[in-house]
Amino acid sequence: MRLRDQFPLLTSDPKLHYLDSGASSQMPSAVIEAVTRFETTQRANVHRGVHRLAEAATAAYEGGRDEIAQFFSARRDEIVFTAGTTAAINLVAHSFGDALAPGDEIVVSELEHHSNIVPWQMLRDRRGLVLKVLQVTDEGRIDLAALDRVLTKKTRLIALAHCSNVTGAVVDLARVVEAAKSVGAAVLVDGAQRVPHGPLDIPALGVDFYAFSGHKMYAPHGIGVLWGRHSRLEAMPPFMGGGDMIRSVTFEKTIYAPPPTRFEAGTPNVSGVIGLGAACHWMSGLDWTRIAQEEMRLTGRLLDGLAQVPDLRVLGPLGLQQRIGVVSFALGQAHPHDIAQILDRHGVACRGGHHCAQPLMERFDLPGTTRATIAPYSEDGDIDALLTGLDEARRLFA
Amino acid sequence: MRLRDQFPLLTSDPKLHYLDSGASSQMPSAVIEAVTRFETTQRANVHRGVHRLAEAATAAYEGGRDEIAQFFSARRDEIVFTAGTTAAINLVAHSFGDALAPGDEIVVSELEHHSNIVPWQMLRDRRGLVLKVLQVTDEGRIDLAALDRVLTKKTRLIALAHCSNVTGAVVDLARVVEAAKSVGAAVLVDGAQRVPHGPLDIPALGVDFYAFSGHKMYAPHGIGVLWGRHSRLEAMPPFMGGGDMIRSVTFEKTIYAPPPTRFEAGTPNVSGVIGLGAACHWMSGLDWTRIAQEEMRLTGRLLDGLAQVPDLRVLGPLGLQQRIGVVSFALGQAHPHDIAQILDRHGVACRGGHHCAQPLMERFDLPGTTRATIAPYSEDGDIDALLTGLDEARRLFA
Amino acid sequence: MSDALYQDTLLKLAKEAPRQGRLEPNDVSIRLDNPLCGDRVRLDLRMNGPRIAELAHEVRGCVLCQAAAGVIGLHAIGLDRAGVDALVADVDRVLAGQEPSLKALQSFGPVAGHRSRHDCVRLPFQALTEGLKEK
Amino acid sequence: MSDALYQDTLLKLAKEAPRQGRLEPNDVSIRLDNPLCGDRVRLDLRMNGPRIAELAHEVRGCVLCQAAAGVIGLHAIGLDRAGVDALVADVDRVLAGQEPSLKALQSFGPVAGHRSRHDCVRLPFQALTEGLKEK
Ligand SMILES: Cc1ncc(COP(=O)(O)O)c(C=O)c1O
Ligand SMILES: Cc1ncc(COP(=O)(O)O)c(C=O)c1O
Repeated sequence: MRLRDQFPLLTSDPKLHYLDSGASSQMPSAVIEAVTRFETTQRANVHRGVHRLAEAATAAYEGGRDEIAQFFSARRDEIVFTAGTTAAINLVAHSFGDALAPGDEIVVSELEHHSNIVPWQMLRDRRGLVLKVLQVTDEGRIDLAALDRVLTKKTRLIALAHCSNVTGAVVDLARVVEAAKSVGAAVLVDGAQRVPHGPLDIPALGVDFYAFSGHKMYAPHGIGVLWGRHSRLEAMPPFMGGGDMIRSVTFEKTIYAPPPTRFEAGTPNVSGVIGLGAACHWMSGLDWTRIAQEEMRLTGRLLDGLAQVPDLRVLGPLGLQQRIGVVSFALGQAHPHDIAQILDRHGVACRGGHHCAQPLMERFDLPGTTRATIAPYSEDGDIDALLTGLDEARRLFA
Repeated sequence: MRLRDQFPLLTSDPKLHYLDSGASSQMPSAVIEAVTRFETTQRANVHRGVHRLAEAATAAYEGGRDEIAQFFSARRDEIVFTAGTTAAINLVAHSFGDALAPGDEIVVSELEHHSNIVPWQMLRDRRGLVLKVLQVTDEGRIDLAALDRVLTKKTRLIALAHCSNVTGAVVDLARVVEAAKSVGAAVLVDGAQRVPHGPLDIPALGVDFYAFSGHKMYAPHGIGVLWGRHSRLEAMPPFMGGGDMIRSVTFEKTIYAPPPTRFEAGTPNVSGVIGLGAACHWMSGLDWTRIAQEEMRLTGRLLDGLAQVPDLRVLGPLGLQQRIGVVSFALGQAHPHDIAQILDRHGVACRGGHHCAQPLMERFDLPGTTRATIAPYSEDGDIDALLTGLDEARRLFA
Repeated sequence: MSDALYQDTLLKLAKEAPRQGRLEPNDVSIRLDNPLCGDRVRLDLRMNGPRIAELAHEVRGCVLCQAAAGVIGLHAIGLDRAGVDALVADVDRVLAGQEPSLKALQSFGPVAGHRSRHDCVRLPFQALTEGLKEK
Repeated sequence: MSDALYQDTLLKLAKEAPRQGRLEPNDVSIRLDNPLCGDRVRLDLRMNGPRIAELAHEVRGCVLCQAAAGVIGLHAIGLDRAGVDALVADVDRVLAGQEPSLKALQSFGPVAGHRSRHDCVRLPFQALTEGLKEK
């Protein structure tokens, strides 16, 4: 069976070539059904309730946490639910960041998504910190050779994307962790683009924080995870205040609950967690060795095809080593919006623009790129349609 | 047709008496279908995309914002999406609160939900503010007579629940707004318990901020709204940083977008907004004059029934004026958990506990209460089952 | 299963729980809250070396919590840390739906099926564990 | 409808947009970004009292944005604030799927069906409005 057949949106539109999974992935029926099942048979608020529905909702919700923890080889009390990657990084910027002292340093890279830049800028301005930037090589990778120069005794945190959402480059985390250790800095990884591409042992990475979103890994929008090493989380004050995150409240003093509850103020996104749990469950039933091979084969086919297009420049590694199937390119002076619009005529859904990575666009002196993302449900026909569409775009604009 | 028939969970279990809508309401099929339709025919990330799916998703998402704005008679750029009431209040505590000066005063009440207490405590501790507390009358209402005494020239914000989630009392907002105006303070209203009970002209209330959650008003979990008067929102810096909330990003300087976008960092909860829009659309098709009458009739039936139970004490107004159908009670020394458990045997879903209102529990010297909430789908049989269940509970525990 | 939750033996254990009240003077006094429901346990211990010599408990909680305190009132005197750990393991066993070794715990069997109530039962035992740690 | 988007007249208007470049000296110089896509417009104005005497535009954006700047290059000279408002209203009209009064705007008709592209067309006109306000 084609994997594609498990995705109602894709099967209902056989002519659609969805290459925009880097923005949001499609959702398999297993996940859609888990969410609908909750709303139609278990819906209630979680925790605190003793009636049958509240018990069922709580079991489904905490079962979701278990699925997610297991999928990432993590402890369940290291899984903090947030509204997404952005909210997860902001949580760290407050709960970890507000304890930093003026002059302390945070290191990011030039290829980060705005979500992994703006929270640190805001923290810098709040706390008088220094924000240092690792540059990007011509190949579209973070220049780790500069780590030695950039890190100092004052470095408190290194915050990097596991995989670039523009160039597809995968960073060498082992090297980052080693360098961080040498100066006693913590490491936060923005895993938004990594998690859709298969299981991962997060604790084994040696990092301190790992953030990702459900909507890019076959789950609903509005749910994300901050994984945090338990010793880190335990030492951090809460970010938001409200119900569920407390032990006791009086007007004089409020005692906070232990992690992860401490960081989960308010009624959680119950259906979102159940959906993300179902997505992890669905993913763990797939053959990722085969899928990874297939994703790389298709990425190769795409890169080969693009190499044939005159006046086309790929932003990112041209080889298949240490990359995912996120492929960005510029076509002459043609604007990515116009390219994406022409591709749409061919049923090809690509993203055109700055991909929330304006500093990287500045680095390459481009207004934006057109981006295609290879997902487990991608097929040869998707690549071919893209290349055909590009041909027309080139004739119109280049 | 019974309204109940529109709720798949309720129709699939005719013996269920769901009186826990104050925690989370049930969801009509119109909303479930809107969410499923999105996931199966329109799913994509919103904004920034020009392909057909991205256009459809953006139209559905922004159409949701329109529905919500219209339902609450608000401007669409005054609707800020958050993860829920708790997140909305925390947003104000940061974006509005962090501009306050040491010694400035914030006024809350003794009956507030922890969500409307803890963020202000955290702000107090961050900024050196003073947190003042309006007491609660024996009837379970905020004692507005004390406003004159409590407000000073230094009062910057009054933050109160529109309707108590424990006593069901509705606060006189006109009086609060008038008092606030006299000292130049802003007013934030926690509307979580008000919004499920019918349409509301929020701007006409004269308040500055109004917060609520989708999951209590027939919509998904994980989505909420902060309504903010535009002039207020415009003057506030962002809360979280990330994608979508910016105009441009460089490492030196980031320029923020205008409201509401400024406060909506990251990929939004697209299906949540679409669900909440569908819930507003569904609500606006109902006859709320009739429903309000029916809710009050059932509340009266419940209060009358409870008055017959020996050793039972209702926490909240005994009349039907200025109250919603949220009814809390204590039964002798019986613990609310045990009562809720017995009620569950009768198919009655009630909440037992402190309802995230520990200060109010202290005020009434109770560990918790048992709470029943009347919703548009409530019926006589639900009340009768509750009273029958209480009879058994009394025999067992009282 | 629900109907079995409030068996007479359990109700009786809750109501007539031995050693209710406060113990003065004491070597350890510990208060524990369940943040989700507001249940509260106060446990006073008088020690004889590593062992519990006397105790008293005050529970503001449900019947399950009271009955659990009752088990402690009946069986915790004379226990040291290892003994308390064994008792807690027995509680875990009954909440997992297995047969406990302590007879007094048998009436908690039906709670196994009600996960939201497990913490009600656990709270007094958690207080006991923490109390012995504090000493 | 999609196929009509890039009509020859529009492509030509974009490519041969009159008054590309910078204008020095100028009375007003304004830069506007579209935060969602990174499009950028620079508009230089030289004024004659309340009216635009000369202008130049620099666009880093898509064909629609370039063509919109072309319309400004063709038709904005001599306009005062009221004239610019009327031009913007005409743009609103064509994006709402109605017939514009200005012939040069006709080729934007098919954009009406592509809401994500409306801002591409609007950006240069927004710069024009802001420019006249700044003066
Ligand atoms: C009065 C009141 N305020 C605030 C909240 C918090 O809402 P949420 O948990 O959806 O953030 C609730 C419900 O839990 C409530 O009843
Ligand atoms: C690398 C990367 N980081 C962060 C984000 C932000 O994720 P979200 O918008 O789900 O918060 C994205 C996607 O938009 C991304 O690709």
